This record gives sequence, structure tokens and C-alpha cells, in this order.
Amino acid sequence: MNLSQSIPGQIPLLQLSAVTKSFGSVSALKGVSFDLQPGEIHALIGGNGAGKSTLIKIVAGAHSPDSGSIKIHGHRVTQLTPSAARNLGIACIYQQPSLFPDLTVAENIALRLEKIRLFARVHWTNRRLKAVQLLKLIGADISPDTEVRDLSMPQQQLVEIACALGSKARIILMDEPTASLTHKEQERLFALVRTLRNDGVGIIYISHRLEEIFAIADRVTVLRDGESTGTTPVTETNPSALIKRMVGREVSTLFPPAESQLGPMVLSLRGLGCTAGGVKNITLDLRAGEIVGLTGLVGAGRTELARVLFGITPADTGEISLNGQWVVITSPQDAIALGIAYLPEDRRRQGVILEMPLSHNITLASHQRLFPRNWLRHTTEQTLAEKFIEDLAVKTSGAVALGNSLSGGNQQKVSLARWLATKPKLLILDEPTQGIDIGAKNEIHKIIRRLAKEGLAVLMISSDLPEVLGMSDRIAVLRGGTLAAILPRQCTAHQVMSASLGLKEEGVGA
Amino acid sequence: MKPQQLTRIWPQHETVLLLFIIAEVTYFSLFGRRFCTVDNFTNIVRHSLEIGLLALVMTPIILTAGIDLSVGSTLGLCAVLFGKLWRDAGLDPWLAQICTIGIGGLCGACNALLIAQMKLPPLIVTLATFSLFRGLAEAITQGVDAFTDFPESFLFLGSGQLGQLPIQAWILSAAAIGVWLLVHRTTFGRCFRAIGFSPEGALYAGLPVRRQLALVYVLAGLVAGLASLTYTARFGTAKADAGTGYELFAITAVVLGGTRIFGGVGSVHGTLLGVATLAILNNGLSRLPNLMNIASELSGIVTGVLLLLALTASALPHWLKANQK
Amino acid sequence: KPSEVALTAAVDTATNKKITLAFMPKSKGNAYFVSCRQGADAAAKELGIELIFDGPTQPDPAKQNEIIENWITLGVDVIAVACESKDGISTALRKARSKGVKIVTYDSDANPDARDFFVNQATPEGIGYALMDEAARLCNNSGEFAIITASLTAQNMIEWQKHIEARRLAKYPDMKNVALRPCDDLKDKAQAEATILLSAYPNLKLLMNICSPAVPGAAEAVKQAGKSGKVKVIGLGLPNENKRYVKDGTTDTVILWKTVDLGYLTVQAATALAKGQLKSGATHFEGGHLGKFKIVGDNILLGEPFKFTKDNIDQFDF
Amino acid sequence: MLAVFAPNFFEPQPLLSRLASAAPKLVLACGVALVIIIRQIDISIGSLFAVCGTTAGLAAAADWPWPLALLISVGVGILGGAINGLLVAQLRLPSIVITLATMVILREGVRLKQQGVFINLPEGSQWFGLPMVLGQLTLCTLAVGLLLIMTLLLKHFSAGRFIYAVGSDEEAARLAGIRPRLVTFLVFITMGALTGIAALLNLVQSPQVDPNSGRGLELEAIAAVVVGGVAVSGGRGRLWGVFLGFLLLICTSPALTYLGVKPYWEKVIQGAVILLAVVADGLRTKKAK
Ligand SMILES: Nc1ncnc2c1ncn2[C@@H]1O[C@H](COP(=O)(O)OP(=O)(O)OP(=O)(O)O)[C@@H](O)[C@H]1O
Ligand SMILES: Nc1ncnc2c1ncn2[C@@H]1O[C@H](COP(=O)(O)OP(=O)(O)OP(=O)(O)O)[C@@H](O)[C@H]1O
Ligand SMILES: [Mg+2]
Ligand SMILES: [Mg+2]
Repeated sequence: MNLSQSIPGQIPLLQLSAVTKSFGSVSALKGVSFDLQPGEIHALIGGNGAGKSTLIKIVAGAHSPDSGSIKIHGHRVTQLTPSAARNLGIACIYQQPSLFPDLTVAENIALRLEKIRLFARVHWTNRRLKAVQLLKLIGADISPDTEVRDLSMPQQQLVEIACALGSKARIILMDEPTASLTHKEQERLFALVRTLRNDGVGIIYISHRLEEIFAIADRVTVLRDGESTGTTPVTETNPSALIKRMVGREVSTLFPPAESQLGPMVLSLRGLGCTAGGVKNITLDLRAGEIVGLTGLVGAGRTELARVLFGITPADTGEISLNGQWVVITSPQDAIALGIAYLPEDRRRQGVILEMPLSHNITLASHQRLFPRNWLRHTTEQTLAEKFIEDLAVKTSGAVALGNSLSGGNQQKVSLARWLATKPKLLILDEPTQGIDIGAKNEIHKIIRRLAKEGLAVLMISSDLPEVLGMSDRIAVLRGGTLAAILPRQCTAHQVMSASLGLKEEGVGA
Repeated sequence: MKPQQLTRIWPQHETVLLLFIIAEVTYFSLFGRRFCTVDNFTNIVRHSLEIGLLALVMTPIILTAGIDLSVGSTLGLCAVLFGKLWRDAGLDPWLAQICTIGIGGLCGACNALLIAQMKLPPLIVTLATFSLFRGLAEAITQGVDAFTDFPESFLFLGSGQLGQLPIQAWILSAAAIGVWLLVHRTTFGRCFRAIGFSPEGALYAGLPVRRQLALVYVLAGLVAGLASLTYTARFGTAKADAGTGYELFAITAVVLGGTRIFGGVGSVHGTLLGVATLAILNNGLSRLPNLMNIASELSGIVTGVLLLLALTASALPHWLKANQK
Repeated sequence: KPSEVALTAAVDTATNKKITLAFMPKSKGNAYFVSCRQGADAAAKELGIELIFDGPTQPDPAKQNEIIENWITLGVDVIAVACESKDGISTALRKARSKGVKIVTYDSDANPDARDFFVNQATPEGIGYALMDEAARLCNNSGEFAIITASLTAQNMIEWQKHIEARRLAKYPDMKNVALRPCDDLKDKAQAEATILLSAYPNLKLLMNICSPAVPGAAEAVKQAGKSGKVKVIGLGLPNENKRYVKDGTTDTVILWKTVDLGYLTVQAATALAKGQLKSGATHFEGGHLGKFKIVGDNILLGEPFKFTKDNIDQFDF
Repeated sequence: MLAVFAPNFFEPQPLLSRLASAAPKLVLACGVALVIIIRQIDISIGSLFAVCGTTAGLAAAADWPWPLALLISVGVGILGGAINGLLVAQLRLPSIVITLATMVILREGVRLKQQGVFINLPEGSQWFGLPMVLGQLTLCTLAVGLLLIMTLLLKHFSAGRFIYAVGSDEEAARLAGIRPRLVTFLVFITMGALTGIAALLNLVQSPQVDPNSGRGLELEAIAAVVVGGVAVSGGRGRLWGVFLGFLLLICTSPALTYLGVKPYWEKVIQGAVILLAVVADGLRTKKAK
């Protein structure tokens, strides 16, 4: 089916036929065929766990397929290892940044670009120059000498992008490169990707944001449960058709309507600051039933603010009042006891414990509530876990499955379940739908709305502008660690962008 | 056979150990001299108490992906201080015993402070206190001093019998049940595993990471203090070299028992089986007629080989799976 | 109790069951005890008894106890043991005796009530005095010396140091003991320690090494420092390890007993004890091909410590 | 400070002797540094050291030519390292346990074989047949040379950078096309070879081989490495730091002798030095954050 659509007379850069791959009892790919032409941006979409990452990992040599064949530049390759793939001109941005935390940015880039030879001189100045040049190219304000462990998630993502773009590869695989990027970086990336396409590079682009697909892709392949549902030129399709192919049913792309009543004040911050976190003088109020979107550029300090509220980096100036009482939060335990829940941004490291069963993951934050006197009760735990798995439609073989057997989106749901299980009063969500497929995203949005309606106060950090605009009752914009503006529900994308860039002061005072 | 099937039918680590123990006992009963006697099993239990205790408390530590190399030295320091308290400070033996356990706790707290509070790596911290505590024991006694002639009431802790069983059996059972409940039935155990799998994940889940870490090291100290008492009582003497090398035996038993050294995975019953395997092996080898003269060396070698085999066996299905393609 | 003990012994001889003798060194992998074992094996062969030779791999008193307790349940007839810790081992030995097992100690003793006989190669006093006398003789009764020991906790070495000090105070007040260093029973470490001592104490006249690996270690250090002859080396050690240093004059005197004989005599005595041929109160003991040995109290005396010097060391091979 | 209280401390000849006798430890520490940077550990080196020394000694005592005996030492070291490396890298077993097992096996193996009996080497084998001072200088030069080569390798050659990369994140290294298992295996082989060389440097310093040698060396080497600022969590650390750590530790014990401190305090002080070093390092990195 794919082949019928390939451009005749041209050898595809990459051609997969009937590739299968399974992990234990899970079939991630069930005979997928796929091709990539030179000078093409080929979007790959599908629900969480559809097998997109698995597919590109096979192409990148990170996984070996169980069966099926791979042709690159028309030649069949067997034994594809990461280094073989590199030598064949394949570069990959993995969904999860895979950098070396202890090495500098420059060296990280160099290790991805230089030829792998055991005994070769290292040219430090060249490495550094190259890094500076690439970082400048993608417009990342990162020093090449910082260690990657000191970078935030989005910054790491930018370094990954720099690695891929600098590699002179003919085939570039991008697995949700924009998941944690804001609009500005995304635009820049698109410009670069288009240039590459014009140079004849083939790009596989995975994203859950359909608008991106329509903005840059030439063709799109939809995966569903490990099977390809076909490839179509982007011009011949529309979002709702794609969604239907992806999820198998109609999903509204509209955000669920706001219907909650504002209740009493839940959280108010007065001049809150934390030197270590780089957050200064935040004054913000949040009522029960209200969803406040918190946005800004990468590194604006949104995550840091959340960490301050959750007691991971306690505040050193200002005051926090919760339900009308002044409180001091010095540890996550304090925060949980006060009814604050924080869904962290990096789900693999912070959100779920990958090697623990789902049931343990889900109850992990609510030990105090569920298990008085610290005695575990397995039935309580099991029932609760099963309830959440059902409520949030987590795709898994059961509550005893380990966290790492789930796809990213499903992990995110488990992470959310953990916090809902604490019965919080204030829910802080950090990029709640990052890397989540359309279907699940819509469900999560509905859940957030429902929670708000039930009287929860929600602080939603997000880089996804439509999401922020569609979900928030008010929008707080951070810039450089301070509150740049608080915008009302009816504001426009333009207002948000200019506030986060600091172009115009048009905020409505706090 | 496909590796996947292999993984499925590959028995649990604990089961393998249990089978191994049965095989050991059968073999030694058949070929060993007077192996299968009540007296001998009593001996085995009596001799494995201290290492058993240390291995028990090492289990939660390793579950948190930590390690404690200082338990043997803590035992030595406690033994010496117990002697000091009882003989030189003239404390009532009971009071001295309680103080000794407290001192053990203090040693543990010292590790806990550095590991949990200052976030220093456990391997290095306990390597330093390994040297420090032993050194203190030597400095206090100038190496020379040995404490003896303890009262009969105290020596009961080492040689007494309660019912048909030696006192050691009771202490070990009590400790095993305690630690088992802690690790397998309480939220503490859950926290240890979470920390072992991912300290950052545990922190973001709002678990009291520092408190839990402190807990396991203090517990190890307290139990090392207790072990110093049973050791002194069994042996009748307290000297600065008490418990030398016990940390390695304890770690060996824990790892043999299936606890993953990187944390998260493991069980207390596995540890007990590990202790039993080693103790029986040690004892049985010295009863095989042709090997009696090299039993000590041999038991070291066999322990090492066993450790390698156990690990290899547990890694084999993964390895096959990974290399099949 | 004694009657019961006598009874078992009688049964053993009556049925003429092969006697099992368990022979324990302080630690295995120690050349000193390997040479003791040579003699022990020879005696066992002569007497037609079964000899078990086992012990801890490191000098560990607790492990010694455990092995003894195991031997009790193994049903050995007699145990010969070199005790790492006097008080520590006595508990286990008493238990063994109460079960009818005969006990002989050799090399270093347990508490007297915990064993039947001690095969005494030399008393701690004898060793301490011999070392101090020899040191004083070599230094002309005055000057600084340092001691290298195995570990700070090894009990017999602590005893010896006590007697060395007592002798020094009593007879050689002009001699000065300036330092004590442990070498963990390792030759290389002893060599390093000796090098440091030689430079830290430039007036040092003698190195006294009271564990066997330290003697060649210290000698090598002295030789390397070019102080052969100027700084004397003495100690307790085995002839083979020290031959070259004694012959080239670096090491002056190595004091030791004939360890092979010690092993031989111990096994002879232990067997006789088990057979009921040796009873407490005896004044003499016929030790196989070695002839007659005197018994003082419950000590079977091997004889005076032996001084290996340039002149006689070539005659020994152990 | 040492120079004031103990003027003899820096006397050239004893200093040279001391350095020569510490040279094997430096070589070991270099190896251990590599192993720890790649986020593994090797506690079998003390035993392997004894095995290497003993086999080489036995070969020499059997009148095999000297160079061959030396080769044997290194060869046995490489073999030991290869076994560890194979188990750790190929089967992905935890190195601390693997090397704990090989540690006992090797140690008890030598004990069984040799029973602690010294091996007398033939005359003229000492100092590679050189005069003593020259021999000692050669030893020190060799050790420092190895240190420099290793430093160069770690900083300026891709192999060294791969070690850091694998230690920092093994999966990321694999995805970047580095072969982590191969690198790990090579590191263990290097460790083995360095152990063999260290045993050899020790062997030539005296005319006898003590089969018990090397007991506790692993802890000394690890201590030097971590005091020198190499992170046990892998991926971080420099060899010159290790060199400083090594100097600090080899000076502590002699300094106590020079200052006339009673030996009973030695372990306390050593423990305290390690603790202080890590605490200071911990505080520094915390402040840097
Ligand atoms: N290493 C692994 N071990 C076991 N199962 C895995 C592994 N990697 C992926 N899977 C499973 O394979 C299936 C496909 O996963 P994959 O990561 O390819 O999904 P995806 O399409 O990238 O999803 P997402 O959009 O959430 O990233 C999922 O069911 C997942 O649980
Ligand atoms: N895990 C981290 N380690 C070290 N520094 C961090 C970390 N996370 C963030 N920072 C730093 O703190 C600053 C604020 O980052 P933060 O992550 O709070 O920004 P943000 O507005 O939440 O952006 P995003 O959510 O897109 O990451 C950044 O400059 C970043 O360098
Ligand atoms: Mg994916
Ligand atoms: Mg953030």
C-alpha cells in the first residue's frame, strides 16, 4: 500500500517491510511497512503505545526487529546497531533525551557527531566551536561548557536537536522533539527542518500535536496498535480523519467547556521567592474550582515555582496561604499533608517508578491516607489501583504490570492517578499532556475539568499554547522567574506570546 | 526452548535456593560425618546468629540501593564498649546491654547523618566508618585489653537454651519476623524499594526519603549493637577485633538470597535462605572425609562459585533473550 | 565428670577404634603452621591415627571457637589447638572437655582449666626474655629499638610485648623502645613500615620483629637503606624465609623452636592422652623418635627456644 | 607542616624507597579510577595481585627467564580481568558481587596452593637486575609514566571519553553508537593488566614473594580514588585528583610514625581522613550548585 504511493523512479531513503517487534507478550509492531523519500517530512502519528517510538528505534538500531526487512538507500541491512545506523547516515532524536549527564554539552554533541573510533585524538577546541555553532543555529541559549545534568528538560531536548541537526545525516528521526518546547523554539526548529528537507534529507517526524503535522509534514502514516493504517499525503487529509484512524473513533478536538463555580480561595502567594530556584516575588491567587494556566518560555521558572510550592526547593521569601491559613512548606510531605499534589514534568524519572508495579506506583503518595499505622493492605491497594486504571483508561495488562511496560502516555496517566489518589485540594500539573496522544489528551482534559468542578484548584503548567488557552480560567505568564502577566480567559495567543517574550506590558494586575 | 518460555518456567530465586539447600543437606547427610544430628544443627544456628542478624538488616539497606560496610566494625566497637561499661564503669549488665545497643544505634546514626542528610555515597561513607569504628575499638583498648568473666546471666545470651532450642534460634527468629514484617508488610518496605529503584522518583512521590534512609542505617547500627552482645556472650570475651569481616559475609548472604545490589528487588526470606545456604555449606564441607583438611579454603571458593552461579542463573534468561536475535 | 571421661577413653582403647585427632592452627595459609603440620602428619602416620587439619583462614578467635564446636559434634577424640585468644577459646574448649574430648594446646595456651596439657615450646616469658636479651646483647645494652608486630590485637604478641617490656625495665633501662608498628602479617607491609621507622628514628639500633613475615621484610628494608650491620634485625621467624639475610649478615638472630618437632610432639602427646597413656601428674613423656620430654605441671616442654644464626641456619629446612 | 615536625620525612633515600614501595598502589589506583568512572567496582584486585605475584614468583623460582615471568604476571592479571569483565559486561552482572566472588575464590585458591609459604626468587632478580637506586627510580618512573599515559588516554583519546560516557549513562552510550559492553570489558582487562603490572612492581622490590600479599589493597585503592574526587556514581573524576588522594593516603600512615603517634589511633585517623575528604567534596559540590 505504501509502495503504491512512493514516487516512482526514486529510491526511497528508507524502506521497512512487514516489520514486527514484541516485548515479552506485548506486540509493539505487527508487520508494519513504511518508506521515507529524500526531501520528505514523513509524519508518524498514533495513540500512545501504538509503536511509533519502537519503529524509529528499530530504524536507529536501538532495537532489533523480530522479523521483516529494512532497506536503506535501497540496500537491505540486517544487523542494524546504533553505530551502524550512524554510519549509514541516520540520526535520531529520542523521545526521552538520551544525553550524558556528567559530560558537558559540547562533549555530548561531539560524541553524537564524531566517528566512533576507539583510539582517536580528541580535539577539544573543535568540539567546542562546533557546539557553539550548532547551539546558535537552533537558537538555544546554552553554554557549551555546562554539564547536561544542570540543564532542564527542554534544554536537553534542544541539545538533542542540535546533535541531530549537526550530524549531516540523510535520515533524521524525530520522536516528539517539541514535546517540551514552547512556540518560539518550535518555530525555529520548523524553519531548520524545512531547510533540511530542501537539501534532500528525509525526516520522520513524530508528534501528538496535529497542528504541527499539518504545518510541516508532506505525508503522514498513522499507526494503531502496532499496525499501520496507511500513508496519505497531508494535503489529502484532515485532522478529524486522522484522529479517527488513530483512535478508531471520533474525538473532539475542542476543549471541554468550563462549567465550574469558583469557590473559596485555596491558594494565595504573596511575594513568594526562592533564590536557589530563581523564582522571585510571585503573587498569585487560586480559587477552588479554578484552573490557572501557567506558561512562559523554556526556563522561565514555571517548574521551579511548582517545586517551591511542593517543598522540594522551599521558599525563602514571601508567604503561602492555603485555605486561608498561612503555611510553611519545607518538604513534599508537608505539601501532601496540606493537600497539594504535584504531577512532575519528567515522568520517567520523577513521575513513575518504572520498575514498580502500577498498583504500588498509584498508592505511593497516599500511604498516610490509605494505610493507617503503616500496615500495607493489599486489597485496598489493588482495588484503588484497578479503579484508577479503569477511570483513566490506562492501557495495561493489569495492576501488577510494571511501569516500564507502559507507553509514555499511559505512564503519564498512572502518574496522574497517583496524585488523584491523594485526594488533593490543590493540583499542580507540570506539562500534564506532554507526549500524550489526542485521545488520552482529551480524556485528561476532561478529567482536569471534572476535578475542577469537584472543587479542586488546578495550577496547570503547559507549553502547549492551545491547551493553555483552551483550558485555563486565567493565564499566568512567567518570565525570568517573575510573574510577567496574568491574563483573563478570553486573551489571545498573541497576548500570551508577547507577555512571555516581554514585548509589551499588557497584563492585568494580580 | 524459546527464551520467553524459559523466563516463564524459570523458577523463583528463592525456590532455587531452597532446592539447593535441600540438595546440600541431603548430600552432606549422606557423605558427611555426623552431619544430620541435632547437635550439629544447633551449632549451625548458634554460629550463624550474628551474620544472620547483620544480613537481615543489610537487606533493607541494599533494597534502598545502599550498602553498609561498617557493620562488622560497629559490632567490634560495641563489644569493646560493652566491656568498658560493664567492667570499668561498673554498670549493671542489663543497663550496659541497653547502652551498647544504643551505642550501635549511634554508630548507625553517624552513617545515617552522612548518607541521608549530607547525601554522600554510602559505599564511601561506610568504608570510612569501617576504618573509623574499628580504629576506635583498637584505640580504646590499645589493642590489648580483652574483657572476660562476664556474669552467668549475660553468658546465657550466648550459650543458653530456651525450650529445646538454643537462644540464638529465638533471637534470629524474632529479628527475622520483625525485619520481614518491616520490609514486606509495611509502607516502610515499600519506601525502601521506591528509593532503591529511583531516589528522585521517591522524592517526587513525597516519600520521606531522608528519614527512611536514616532509618535503615540506624536500624543496622542497633542490630549490630545487639549482635555484639550475642557475640560477646557466645564467645565469652570482648575484644577489638570482634566481627572482623562480617560485613562481607552479610553482604554475600543478602546477594545470594536474591536481593539486587542496585536496590529495589529482594526479600528477607531470600536473605535467610542465603544465610542458611552459606552456613550449611560451611559446616557440611568440614564434615566431608576427604576434604576436611582444606575445608576452610574450600568453603571460601565454593561460596564464591555459588555466588557466581546464582547470579549467572538469574541473568541467564535475560541474556538468552537479548542474544537470541 | 572425670570418671565419665576416663570411661570414654577406656572404651576407645578397648575397641581399638581409630583415634581421630583434630589439629588447629591459628590460621591457615601461614608458613609457620605449615611446618608444624609437617611434624604432625609424620606423627599421625607413625601412630596410625586420623588427623584433621583445619582452622580459620584469618587469625579469628571466633572462627576458632566455631570450628571447635563443630569438631565436638563431629565426634573427634582429641583436639590440639594453637589459641588465638586465651579467654575466647576456653569457653569452647571447656565445653569439649565436658563432652569427653581431650584437649591439648600448643604454640599458645588457653586457660589451664580448659585443656589437659600444653605443649610448651617456650613460655611467653621465655620468648620475651630471649628476644630482649638478644637485643640488648647486640646493642651493648643501650640504644633505641622498635617492634614490628602482626596486628595490634593478636594476643600472644601482646603477651610477648609485656614480657619484653618487663625484662627491659628490669635489666636494660638504657634500652629504649621507641615505636610499635603493625604489619598485618604481610611481608611487604613490614618492609614499608621498617623503611619508615629507619628514617623516622635515625638513632635506631635494632628492629625486633615478633611475627614471622616481618623478619625478612624488615631485613630487606635495612638492606635497602644500606644499614646492614648498623641496624640489627632480630625476630621470631622461620629459617627458610630468613636464610639469605642471616647469611649476608643483615639479620643477626632468628629465634624459633623447631616447629616440625612441635607439631610432632603435639600429636604424640594428644594421641597418648586419648589412649589414656598420658595422665595428669606424669613427669615425663616419651615423644616418639624425639625421645623423652619433661613435663612440668601440665606443660610438656619442647625445650628452649632455638637461635638460628649464620652458623647453624643451613641445617634446617622449614 | 610535616616538614617542620618531622624533618626526616623528606630524606631522599628513604623517601625514594617509600615511593617505590607505594608505586604498585598508584598503578592499582589508576586502574580502580577507570573502573569507578565507568560506574563499576573491582574488589578482587588484592587477591588478583597475590595470584599474579605468586605465579610470576613460582615461574621465576623454577628458573624460567625473567622477562617471561614478568609477562606471566601481566598475563595472569589480564586473564583475571577478562573473567571479571566477561561476567560484568556480557552477562550484565553487578560488579561488586562478581568481584566479591572472584576475590574469595582467588584468595583461597592461592592459600590452597601455597599455604602461605614464601617463594624465594633467584639471586639477581631484584630491581630488574639494576642497581637499587636505579631500580627504585625505574619503578617510580614506570608508575608515574603509567599514570601520565592513563591521564592522556582519559582526557585526550576517544577511548577515555567513552569510559566517561558509559559511566555517565550506559543506555545513552549505546544509542550514541558506543559499545558499552566492549568498553566495560576493556576497562576490566586494563584493570587486570594494571594489577599484573603492580604485582610485578612489587615483586622486584624484594627477593621473596609473600603469597598473602595484597590483602586489603582493594580498599586502599578505592579509598585513594574516592578521596581523589572520583564519583562512585560514575562518569566523573580526574586522575590527578586520584594522584593527590593517593599521596594523601600514603602519607598519612608514615606521618603518624614520624610524629610518634601511637599506632592504635591509625585506623581512626585514616577513617577520619577519608570522611573529611568526602564531606569536604560534598560541601563543595553543594555550594557550587
Ligand atoms: N522496552 C520495552 N519493554 C517492554 N515493552 C515495551 C518497551 N518499549 C515499548 N514497549 C511497549 O511497546 C508498545 C509500543 O510502545 P512505543 O513506545 O513504541 O509507543 P509510542 O507509540 O511511542 O507511544 P507514545 O506516544 O506514548 O510514546 C507499548 O505497548 C509499550 O508498552
Ligand atoms: N533539573 C534541573 N537541574 C538544574 N537546573 C534546572 C533544572 N530544571 C530547571 N533548571 C534551571 O532552572 C531554570 C528554570 O527552569 P524551569 O524548568 O523551572 O523552567 P520552566 O519555565 O519550568 O520551563 P520548562 O517547564 O519548559 O522547563 C532554568 O534556567 C534551568 O536552567
Ligand atoms: Mg513514544
Ligand atoms: Mg518546566
